[in-house]
Amino acid sequence: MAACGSTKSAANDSAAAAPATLRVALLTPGPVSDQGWNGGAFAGLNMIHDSLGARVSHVQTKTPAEFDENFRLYGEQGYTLVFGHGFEYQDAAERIAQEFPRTQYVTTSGTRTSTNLTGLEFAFEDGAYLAGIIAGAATKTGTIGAIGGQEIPPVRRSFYAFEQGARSVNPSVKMITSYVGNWDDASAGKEQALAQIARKADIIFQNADAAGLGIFQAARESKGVRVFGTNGNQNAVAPEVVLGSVVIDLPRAFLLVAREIQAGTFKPRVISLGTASNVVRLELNPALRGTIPAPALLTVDSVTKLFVAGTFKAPIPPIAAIKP
Amino acid sequence: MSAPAPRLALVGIRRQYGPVIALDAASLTVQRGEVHALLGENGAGKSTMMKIVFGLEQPDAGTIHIDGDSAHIRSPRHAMRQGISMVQQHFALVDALTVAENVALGGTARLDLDATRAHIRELSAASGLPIDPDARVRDLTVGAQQRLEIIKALSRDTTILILDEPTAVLAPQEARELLTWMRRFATNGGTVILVAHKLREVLSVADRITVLRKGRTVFTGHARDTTESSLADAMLGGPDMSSADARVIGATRAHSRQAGHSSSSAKTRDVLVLTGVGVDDAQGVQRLRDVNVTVRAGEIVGVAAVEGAGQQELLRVMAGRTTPTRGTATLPSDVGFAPEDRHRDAIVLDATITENVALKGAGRRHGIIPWSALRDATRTLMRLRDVRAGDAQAAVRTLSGGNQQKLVLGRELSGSPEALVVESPTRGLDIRATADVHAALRAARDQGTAVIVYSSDLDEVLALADRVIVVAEGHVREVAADRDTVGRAMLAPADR
Amino acid sequence: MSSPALADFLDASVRSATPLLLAALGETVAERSGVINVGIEGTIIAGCLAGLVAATVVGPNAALLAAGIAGIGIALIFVVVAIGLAADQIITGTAITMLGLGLTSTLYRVIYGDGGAALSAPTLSVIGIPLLQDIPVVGRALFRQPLPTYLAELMVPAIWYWLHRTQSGLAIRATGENPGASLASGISTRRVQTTAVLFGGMCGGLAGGTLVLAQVGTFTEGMSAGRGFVAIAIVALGRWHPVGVAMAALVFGMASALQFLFQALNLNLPYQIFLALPYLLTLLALALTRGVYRAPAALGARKAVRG
Amino acid sequence: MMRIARMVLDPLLAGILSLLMLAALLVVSGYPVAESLTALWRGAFGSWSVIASGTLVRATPLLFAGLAIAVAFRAGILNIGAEGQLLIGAAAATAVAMIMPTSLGLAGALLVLLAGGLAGGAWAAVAALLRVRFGVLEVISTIMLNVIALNITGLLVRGPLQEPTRIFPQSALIDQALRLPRLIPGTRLHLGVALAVCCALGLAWFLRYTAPGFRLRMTGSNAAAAASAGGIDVRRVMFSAFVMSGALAGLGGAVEVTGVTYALYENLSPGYGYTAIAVALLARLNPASAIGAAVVFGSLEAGASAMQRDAQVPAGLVGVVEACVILMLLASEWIGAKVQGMRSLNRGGTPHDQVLEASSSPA
Repeated sequence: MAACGSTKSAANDSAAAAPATLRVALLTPGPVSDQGWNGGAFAGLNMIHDSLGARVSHVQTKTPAEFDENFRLYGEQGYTLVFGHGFEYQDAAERIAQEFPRTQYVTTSGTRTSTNLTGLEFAFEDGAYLAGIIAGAATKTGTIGAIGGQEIPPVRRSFYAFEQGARSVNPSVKMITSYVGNWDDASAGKEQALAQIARKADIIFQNADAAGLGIFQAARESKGVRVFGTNGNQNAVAPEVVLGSVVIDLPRAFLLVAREIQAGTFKPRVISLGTASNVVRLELNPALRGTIPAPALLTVDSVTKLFVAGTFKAPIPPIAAIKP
Repeated sequence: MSAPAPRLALVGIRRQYGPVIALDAASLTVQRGEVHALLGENGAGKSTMMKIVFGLEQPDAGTIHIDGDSAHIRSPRHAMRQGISMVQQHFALVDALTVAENVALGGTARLDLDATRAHIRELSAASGLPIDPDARVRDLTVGAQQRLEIIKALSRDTTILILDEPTAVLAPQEARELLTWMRRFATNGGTVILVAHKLREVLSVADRITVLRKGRTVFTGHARDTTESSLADAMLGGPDMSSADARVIGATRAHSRQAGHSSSSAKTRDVLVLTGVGVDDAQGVQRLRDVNVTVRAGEIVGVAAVEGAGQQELLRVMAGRTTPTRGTATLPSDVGFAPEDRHRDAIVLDATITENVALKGAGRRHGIIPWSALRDATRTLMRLRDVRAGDAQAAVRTLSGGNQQKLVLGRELSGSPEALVVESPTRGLDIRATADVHAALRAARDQGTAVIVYSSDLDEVLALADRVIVVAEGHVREVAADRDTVGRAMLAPADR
Repeated sequence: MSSPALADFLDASVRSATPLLLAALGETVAERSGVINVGIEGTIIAGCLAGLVAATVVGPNAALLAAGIAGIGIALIFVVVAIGLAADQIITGTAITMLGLGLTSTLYRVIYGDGGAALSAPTLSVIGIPLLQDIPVVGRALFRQPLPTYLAELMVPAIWYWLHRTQSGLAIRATGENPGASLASGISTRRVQTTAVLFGGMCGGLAGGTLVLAQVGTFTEGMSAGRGFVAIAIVALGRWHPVGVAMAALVFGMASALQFLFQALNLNLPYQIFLALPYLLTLLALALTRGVYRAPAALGARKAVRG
Repeated sequence: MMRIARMVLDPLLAGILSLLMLAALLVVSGYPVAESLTALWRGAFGSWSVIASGTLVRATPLLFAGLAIAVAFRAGILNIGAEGQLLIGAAAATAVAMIMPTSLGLAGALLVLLAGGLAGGAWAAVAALLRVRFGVLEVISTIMLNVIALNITGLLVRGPLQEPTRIFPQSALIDQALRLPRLIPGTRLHLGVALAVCCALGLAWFLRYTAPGFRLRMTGSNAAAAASAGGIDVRRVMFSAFVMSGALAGLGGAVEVTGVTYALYENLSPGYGYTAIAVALLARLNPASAIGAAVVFGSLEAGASAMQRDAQVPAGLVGVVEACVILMLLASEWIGAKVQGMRSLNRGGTPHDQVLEASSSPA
């Protein structure tokens, strides 16, 4: 399946839209060593390199002023595909895409599109909803927690879905939500978790990137507390406490886009990837699977089927429905 | 002096700063149990030599012997270990710490403040230098600070004590006490090296005297064999000394009153009038009480006071730099002011001469500064006041102390102000510069300016003043311009 | 607030305060010697990484030591430039912060690859002091903590004693007030300031080590998260006195804990207010206690007399 | 002569030392040296496009903040709060832009900039007041005000200034009419760059030739003498200089949002206010030279991005490079001073006195 990509001699007859060598760039808002959001994207970039023989480049941006600059320079250098990894890249991508029509700009968590701008949306809330079902069933205290890095839309959506999932099986469940204030301060992440645990939360859903490591640590040090990982498969980070991870298979998603581009079949649009495409999934930790009530596992299976069939969507917070 | 090796001997000392030779084959021999005075003009190398003895500087060539043994003094700490201490003109005290902590500072033993306190009381009693071990240094008077410096030195078993111009900041009474103490210290086997300017004082206390000129030792001898004029000859290099200089050196004789009388009789307009003036400091303490003073055009009023008596406040009120808390001060619109601490209060060392001249009135200036005109004016001023420097654009830092002071006076006198307030005008200046400054002040007086002069050197006040007022404990009164009367008045508040 | 909740709150306050206190005590000593090191952020993050690397090799206790040594290493660069070359302390400190953050993130990736270290570091266990830890409300906060907390608590009287009752402490205070006078009193001001800054660096390193070894069990890029700047505020709020600094660190720790608690109580107050509050408090305290406190007179002096 | 030579030689020395340091670091961490350094150069000066869109745009906020630092330091104020003043300026500019009628055109844009400057000045006035009224050291107060400003920005982009969908932690985009026009179409070079240069030259002229500028310099060089000999109200001068410094930083923030990002973001500044300290230092607090210094650091930032893009050198190393440049700059300043110290004695005056003074005056 990957064989076709490995040959660089992509001297395919297809039109000018498919250049000789695929050049792919990635902008991340944080360090790629976070084992989460940024790390996943970087893995995706590397997979594009390995599978498609693309020339790749990555840059970590600190400030919005750098968004424009890097989008522009990649455009000038004739890159085929540029990923801006996060909703915050949308404004800049929209501006710069107009100036470099030969480059395809993709923003993850983005919702806007044009002739060369693509939004890559993840139905992360599907996975969060499934995790919620398990949390609602498995909580012994009736209180669950969610901890985010900063209060940004994808995080808020995932928390909302997690809560709704828990409610669907346990209507009386109570949820506590906290934000660390940044994505790096693992110590503060741990304290947020401990504060929630003191308020009886026994299952915590974390979406705080690197700071989330502190949340795992808090669970390891507290009796009977379980955690959900996010973005990447974090089950191995703390196998004794992580019930499962809501995975966005970023490598898979990135590769999907890159393949289409290489094949010349790509059409800019808003790409929504979720359970159906197996990009978003709940990966349970086999070691702790036995601790999850069996009915919850059955429910997860059946809801997953509904997601795949497209007959059900995880709820998202009402506020996000207001579009500009 | 053949039998014992000298306590301290410097032989063939050379110290060069870049191309400038500060000391050139200079020597100094100090015996145990003597007060040895070190004299010389500004820049003669006295300070450099003392810094070498105290380990603050290293000689480029030459040897130092202590008790006949060759010594290499690497640092102040090392010097102290050899029994050498130095009391510098700018006290090396930490004013946020207590007396006891200052004494303990730099010690090697375990810190035991109780023992230090006891030791201070002991030393204080033995030396007759009273001090409170628990007082904070910032609350001490200048005299007490100096006593502390000496106690500090004594606490380190100092046997060679270097005193750099120790009486400059003291009241006559305090100065006398210090000289007496010095004598006793030497009699008990200690050694004092006294760096000084006042020849009379030197002659009254020193056993032997060494004179430096241009980095060389030009004279060493017993005090009893010398006179003020022979010392002055040695310092200045002999007969090229002008009569004006000589007059200044023998300060008591240099009154030059005739000019003052003639002008004060001619012009009697009141220029500066203080009525019922009082000044409180930030803590609400009354520094000046009910001061009534009138200064007329064309006279020099001398101000005499011991440190901290309120003269600083008085001078600043007269100069229009401080607004009185009570009473009224009627001042002319333009009062020149040459404060004592030039580097702090009068000039900006890193700015050019032109900029320093432009500083006068900078607070009221508007719009664009006419630099080229100011540059020309500055050149004129430099010529007129004999300010020697490379150019009007040279940084003031590159000027000698005397030229800096001439520049300050020149600037303050530019535009012929009706009044000029001057504080310790010649502190730190050599004889030539002192004479120039005195001449400038007299010339200003003769042109009708009301001049107010304060100096910590009472002789200087008496030499310049047409009238003398004394500040004591915030009270101000006029007294006869006579050394004894003034000296007495400085120590006693007005007995109205 | 119920007493278990209060106990939790105090416990969280002390935990949050520990790295802050360690860093601030070190900075106190440095500032008392007249040196303001705004680069402690760099020493903290260096301590974090060194703690992680060492923990997997020599265990958490020895790793704490390694963290302190790493802090000294970073502080040494500050010493060479700001004291040795008499460069501006603020600028040097700014560069040290950049250096520490950049160097650790680079080295982290060189050592652990793009995947990172996960939660691989063994952590310091909590040590309970028998009986005392059972005191209601405050027992756990004060007497059931990991080693660094006790270390920080013991440092408070130790540093007080050092500064006020020993010869070298006197030299530090005198140098911070008047380096010229100290020099003339036979003190090597360079040596005094070097010692003070290196001690400060060690404390910063220990603070970083605490974050990794007593709290998180791993390293994340930029995990010091501005604690170095908090420490500078704490020193000012604590008026350059170890006991005051301890109180001030607790105030900052409480502000953090309050923020954690309020979020956990689902009170929808913006957390930014809590993050900014202690700083506002410090500014107010500094403004209102004018004259009561004083910074070391020669703090940050660029061209102090050297010897 | 010597002074001018040093202004060129010091940075050159620093540059060479830092490059060597960087090369060593690259070798140690296993990155290709030649490729990385080539990328650094190309990213900064490789083409007109990177100069205009990268280096100069990066240099602009650094220049504004650098001028802010320079003017404060010249007045003897250690304002290290440019970071916070810049953020507050950006926030205020954004707020005004949201309510400004777009029909005003360029005048409206200028009013937006004015708002940024005023707000930055007002933020600095807090520290100035604390210093002049309450004697709080500005080094400490400005560090705290920076943190407070950052949190205020965080609050604003989630509260009153949040974009209309109330989803993203950022403001709405500033209307096209209020944005700073581009100087060269097709590049990011905007009017703010020219404005920054004008500010630098204007400030240099102000300090050199005007009465208030002279008062500011004299106050900074010797406040006691300025007060006593010049009759200058030094508190007022310091207060004004502090506010002016804040206004320049605030203007920088306003230019950044109206010229580059077009919206307020929490992480608008990656530490411009701190890097600006190095800019001011490199320029020896001289506003005109700050233009060059800002370009140096702007090129470094732009070049560092290119090192990431083209040689895959991680972002962390970029911080190390900047730190090295600053440290080497300090070191070369010292070396330069040593060399000059030997030479200056050759010139007029009585250097002897000078040496004695230098060694006897405390602090």
